[in-house]
Amino acid sequence: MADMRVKIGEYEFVNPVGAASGTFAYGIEYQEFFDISKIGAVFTKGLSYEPIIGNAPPRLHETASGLLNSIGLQNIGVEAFCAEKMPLLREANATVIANVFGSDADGYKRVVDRLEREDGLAGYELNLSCPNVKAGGISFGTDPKIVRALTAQIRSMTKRLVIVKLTPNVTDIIPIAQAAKDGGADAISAVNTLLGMAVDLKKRRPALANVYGGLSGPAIKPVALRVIHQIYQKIDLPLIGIGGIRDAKDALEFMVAGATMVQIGAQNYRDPFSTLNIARDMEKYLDDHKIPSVAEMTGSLIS
Amino acid sequence: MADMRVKIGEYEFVNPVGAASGTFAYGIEYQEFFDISKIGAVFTKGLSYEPIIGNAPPRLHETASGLLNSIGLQNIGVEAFCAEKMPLLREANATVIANVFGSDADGYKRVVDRLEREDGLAGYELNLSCPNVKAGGISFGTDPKIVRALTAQIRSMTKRLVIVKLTPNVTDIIPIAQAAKDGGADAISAVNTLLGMAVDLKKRRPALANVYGGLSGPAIKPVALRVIHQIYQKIDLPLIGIGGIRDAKDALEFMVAGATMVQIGAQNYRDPFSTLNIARDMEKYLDDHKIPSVAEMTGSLIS
Amino acid sequence: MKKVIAKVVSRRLFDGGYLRLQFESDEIAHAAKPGQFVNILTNPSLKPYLRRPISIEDVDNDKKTVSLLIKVVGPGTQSLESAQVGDQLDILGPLGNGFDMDSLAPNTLLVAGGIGVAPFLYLSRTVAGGSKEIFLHLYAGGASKADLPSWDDFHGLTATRKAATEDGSFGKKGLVTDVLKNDLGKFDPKQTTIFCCGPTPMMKAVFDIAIGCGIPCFVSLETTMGCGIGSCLGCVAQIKDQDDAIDHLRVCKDGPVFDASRLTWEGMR
Amino acid sequence: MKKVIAKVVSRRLFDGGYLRLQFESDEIAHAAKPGQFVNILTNPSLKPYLRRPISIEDVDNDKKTVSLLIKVVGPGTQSLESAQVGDQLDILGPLGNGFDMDSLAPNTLLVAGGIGVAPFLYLSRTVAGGSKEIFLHLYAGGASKADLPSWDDFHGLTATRKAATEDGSFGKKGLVTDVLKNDLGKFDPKQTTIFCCGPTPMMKAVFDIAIGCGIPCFVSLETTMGCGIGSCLGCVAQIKDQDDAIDHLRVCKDGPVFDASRLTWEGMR
Ligand SMILES: Cc1cc2nc3c(=O)[nH]c(=O)nc-3n(C[C@H](O)[C@H](O)[C@H](O)COP(=O)(O)OP(=O)(O)OC[C@H]3O[C@@H](n4cnc5c(N)ncnc54)[C@H](O)[C@@H]3O)c2cc1C
Ligand SMILES: Cc1cc2nc3c(=O)[nH]c(=O)nc-3n(C[C@H](O)[C@H](O)[C@H](O)COP(=O)(O)OP(=O)(O)OC[C@H]3O[C@@H](n4cnc5c(N)ncnc54)[C@H](O)[C@@H]3O)c2cc1C
Ligand SMILES: Cc1cc2nc3c(=O)[nH]c(=O)nc-3n(C[C@H](O)[C@H](O)[C@H](O)COP(=O)(O)O)c2cc1C
Ligand SMILES: Cc1cc2nc3c(=O)[nH]c(=O)nc-3n(C[C@H](O)[C@H](O)[C@H](O)COP(=O)(O)O)c2cc1C
Ligand code: FES
Ligand code: FES
Repeated sequence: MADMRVKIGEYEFVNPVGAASGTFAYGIEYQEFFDISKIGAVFTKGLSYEPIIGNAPPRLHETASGLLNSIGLQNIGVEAFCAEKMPLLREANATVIANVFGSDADGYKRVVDRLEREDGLAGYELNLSCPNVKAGGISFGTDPKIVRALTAQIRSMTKRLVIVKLTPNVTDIIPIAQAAKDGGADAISAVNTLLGMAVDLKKRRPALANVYGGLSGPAIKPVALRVIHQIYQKIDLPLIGIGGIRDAKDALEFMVAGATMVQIGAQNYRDPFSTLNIARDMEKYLDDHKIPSVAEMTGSLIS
Repeated sequence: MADMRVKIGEYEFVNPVGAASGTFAYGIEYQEFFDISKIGAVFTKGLSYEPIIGNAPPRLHETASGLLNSIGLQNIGVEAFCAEKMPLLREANATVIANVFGSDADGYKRVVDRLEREDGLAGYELNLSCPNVKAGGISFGTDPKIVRALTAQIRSMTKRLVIVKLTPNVTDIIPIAQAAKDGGADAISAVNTLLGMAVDLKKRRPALANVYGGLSGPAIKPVALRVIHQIYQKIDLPLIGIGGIRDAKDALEFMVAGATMVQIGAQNYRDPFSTLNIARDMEKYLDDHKIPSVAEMTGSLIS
Repeated sequence: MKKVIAKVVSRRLFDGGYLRLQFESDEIAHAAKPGQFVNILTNPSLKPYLRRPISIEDVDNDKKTVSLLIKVVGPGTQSLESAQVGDQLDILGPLGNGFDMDSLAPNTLLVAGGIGVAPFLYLSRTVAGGSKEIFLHLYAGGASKADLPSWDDFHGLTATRKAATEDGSFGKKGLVTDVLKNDLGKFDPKQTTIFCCGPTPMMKAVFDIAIGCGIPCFVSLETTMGCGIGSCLGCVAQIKDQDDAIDHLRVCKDGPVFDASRLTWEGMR
Repeated sequence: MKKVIAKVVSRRLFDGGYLRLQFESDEIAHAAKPGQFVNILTNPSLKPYLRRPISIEDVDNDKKTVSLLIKVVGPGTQSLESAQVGDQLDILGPLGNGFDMDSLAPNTLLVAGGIGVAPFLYLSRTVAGGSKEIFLHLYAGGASKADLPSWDDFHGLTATRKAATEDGSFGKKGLVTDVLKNDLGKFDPKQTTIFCCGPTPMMKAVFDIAIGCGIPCFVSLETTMGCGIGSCLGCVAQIKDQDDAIDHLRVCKDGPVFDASRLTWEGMR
């Protein structure tokens, strides 16, 4: 049976399949479906220092092979997370990476600061797709200088994994990825959602109350694969591929293009077991093809 | 029966439905299916001064609700277009807009220069998604300065319509759209394809010989609608919406979001009659809803 | 809540584009409470992309099968329409809190618009089979007679039943809200509760009538769902607390039934 | 070339995942030439997104119906498999140039790999019914007997017929290219032409054998198609001219049959 373990920095994951932030709640909610310690990692719903109530409804709209959402970062806040979710996550023995964000650099810092006092976290994933209030609402992840400074700041606060999650809504991903590396990130995860919109023709209204939303699902897979491949060609850092992954084949394609791990996003809505099943099916693929270790897949594209 | 005419600058189109560049050959090839003077406009396959043989195959790959292509701008060159296609297009009485590109600013200029000596063209659509060889292959449409200069240059050469076609692969579309306006464009068309990639897992190879390709089709519609809406909010210029339009409903959604016209792209491959049928179905929609003129739909979104 | 692969055991089409599907799942049947729902992967391919939430219409006496009453409106419900007896469906359920049975008053009015009548069948059967002395009064509205496909199934389960159709083809001609308004004088507000399920404008109208009379009103909401299990935060309804602070609660997990007085109705379509 | 909405008039499944569909279209049937193909919108929804090209296998004597022989491999062909008699298919055709009938030599060898045999049936029927004196020799290969579903249909149409299967279940055990190689000595190169249709590696091998003997070789190529009608430039094959300059020709419009000596085979999978 193939060795499914992968490493990022010093951390060893049981397999390369994680659950993407915002698609797996705080992780523990899925324990009633399966043993969540059996997947590579749980990336929690984005955590801010204070609770956030998010955007008004409607927040979801289905598109061709995709899903638009404008949740607006609703979350219970880091304090409630530590009080209500972390004890259960520790008990479940889950590999947990906290997805964190703030409306300014200080916001990120305060969340991580609080989480550093909590046992049982493998690391942090910095969501850089959210609006930087001090920079007029443009997202953090579009400016290399900000990405580097923010990453370095968090890096200096923790020995845990620091993963920088990038937005695909940029002209050139390379300077941003380089900035994450320069700031001391252990890995880059990509992609977050594509900025999109839908119109309700009957009502002549935007389908989402927030007008714009993030596009995820199979529709975006080609864009996500391209981003992973671009970064892999230029930046020497472990990558976590995200975007439209539905099955083991999709996940392996991301690994072939350069990813060390993957995250399953909206597919969790279609099937709450998908992370577990995809890890299992990947192992079967490797066994069928007599590939001894999943780590061999990373960057194995012949071009 | 609803008035289907729309105007861009001084030019009146019979209806707002055009055929997108690269998805309708040079236009005349579709005359055997239907009378091509009955659609709003034919946007020709991208024309360069010299013929181009394009990328090696494979050039196409299907994705979830989308299509990746890497044709590599293969075309017969402006001279052959004038000699072989223009006489037939004139005879067919088609409204023709030549989609033009070059590997540098001079390349664009030479194509337009040649076409200015040709009767029967309504205007030019500048494809700014192609690589700017002098700027290291980054596409023209990512730099506002270049967009403005290039637009102004073409503007100074012609009284015909100058339409600037934008790439969605940018961090912020507004400065680019503003540059097109400042350069004197009559309209902006958006979007061109999203940069994407696919992996053939079995062969461990990129599915396209060129590795990266352009994503089109229903998958990208939410991104395209968002781009049109963003520009419409900020820039006072007629817009032509493109991206994933399959039917009259899709087309009307683009108009509601701010487009004056639309273009049908990959859907032409599924149905060579789609431009004609979509125009007909839009008219029916307007009649059913007692809307006297299609132009009223533009920007009618309630937000 | 479970994920089951359940076999379709019966299928019946009604006029007007309605469909009743019965599937086998003792796990869901045993756990089901009135007002809960299931979330169905209607099509393993991508059209539609998401699961579709459907109320539990009824559970058989042996608690082996669950039935659903479905109005065919789009790709998801069309996929369900094409399901045949013997086919397997991928179903999550039972989901949500359902109706709060502690809120049942001696007079409980069930006000339904169109397909909104679905969950009231199991509710009525449960109450009818229960020990508390509760009089149920069904008010069911629809555009036409065909929009009341389950009318006959309520026979014997409610104390009274009234129907209203917009075209007058069945029951009173007009809106069910008008019938309700006319009747409300008969009920002592202190002994009465309204449970309502239907289109948003109708539920709002019922709520307005209810507060006018000081009658508690619970509504079962319908929003677009991502996961159906409380994870995505996509399905929220906006509520306000006592001091008018706004929050967003998940229709799938915290609902689908809400005390209507808590709702702002913002974005409910 | 026409776009037609054509009715399926017969449907037959074969072992090994093959399917023959016959549809009614006198327009396509009248215009069809051997080696041409049709492009079918297999599914009006988006799975798959594009049409699927399928060779014209045969045209009936009255030129009213066209038959297709299909190997079910993915979503498009699966959709075709589920088409029933009476269903309507959206079809573009006939497309492409087909086989150049002027290249038929007194001995014309038809070398087929797997489903590549499909277009040779109509070619054989046309030649058999024609006036020129031409001897056809069919060499058909497949993994197993089931991969030669149309073998019997060639009865009486060709001068000779030889089969090869990899598992030896029918004809010679081994590759059809080996059978061909053994036979080539019998034919005068000046009086011989090869038409070949099958997987790329097999067509390359046949071409190598053919140039070895100085026999002209025409191959029918298979590439992913966007439009099927010459518009998208997505389906190209790379060719070189006399002075080795490279160009890209459309398989759908300029092909699908090419003189194999013009090809670079670049990117043919
Ligand atoms: C908790 C809950 C319980 C539900 N219970 C039931 C039930 O028991 N039976 C049932 O039939 N439905 C029920 N629904 C509604 C059902 O989920 C939707 O009708 C279904 O998701 C539509 O999916 P679709 O793909 O067929 O159509 P979509 O493509 O999603 O919708 C097609 C079109 O129909 C419109 N539409 C959507 N829903 C309705 C509707 N209810 N009536 C009229 N038009 C509509 C949409 O706006 C759209 O234009 C319930 C919904 C929720 C949230
Ligand atoms: C000019 C032309 C004529 C053709 N004529 C015929 C014909 O007469 N009959 C016929 O059955 N097919 C024919 N084909 C091939 C046919 O078009 C493809 O098999 C079809 O497009 C596959 O579509 P799909 O959606 O079913 O599978 P896809 O999803 O497109 O492919 C499914 C999987 O099968 C593989 N695959 C694709 N094609 C083949 C193949 N031919 N054999 C084995 N594996 C394959 C793919 O790589 C992929 O992994 C022809 C193709 C061309 C270009
Ligand atoms: C409803 C929803 C909520 C999300 N919330 C977050 C979030 O809080 N933080 C974050 O970094 N990404 C969030 N994402 C993005 C996903 O983690 C993922 O990057 C994206 O959905 C693309 O993957 P997919 O196509 O597999 O869904 C969210 C996505 C969805 C659909
Ligand atoms: C095969 C193909 C070739 C294209 N060639 C060109 C081109 O030459 N010039 C251009 O400006 N756009 C070209 N496009 C982009 C389309 O005009 C259009 O902007 C894009 O496909 C999005 O629209 P759609 O989703 O409706 O296809 C091409 C698209 C495809 C699919
Ligand atoms: S549908 Fe996902 S939280 Fe309710
Ligand atoms: S398939 Fe479009 S040109 Fe051949």
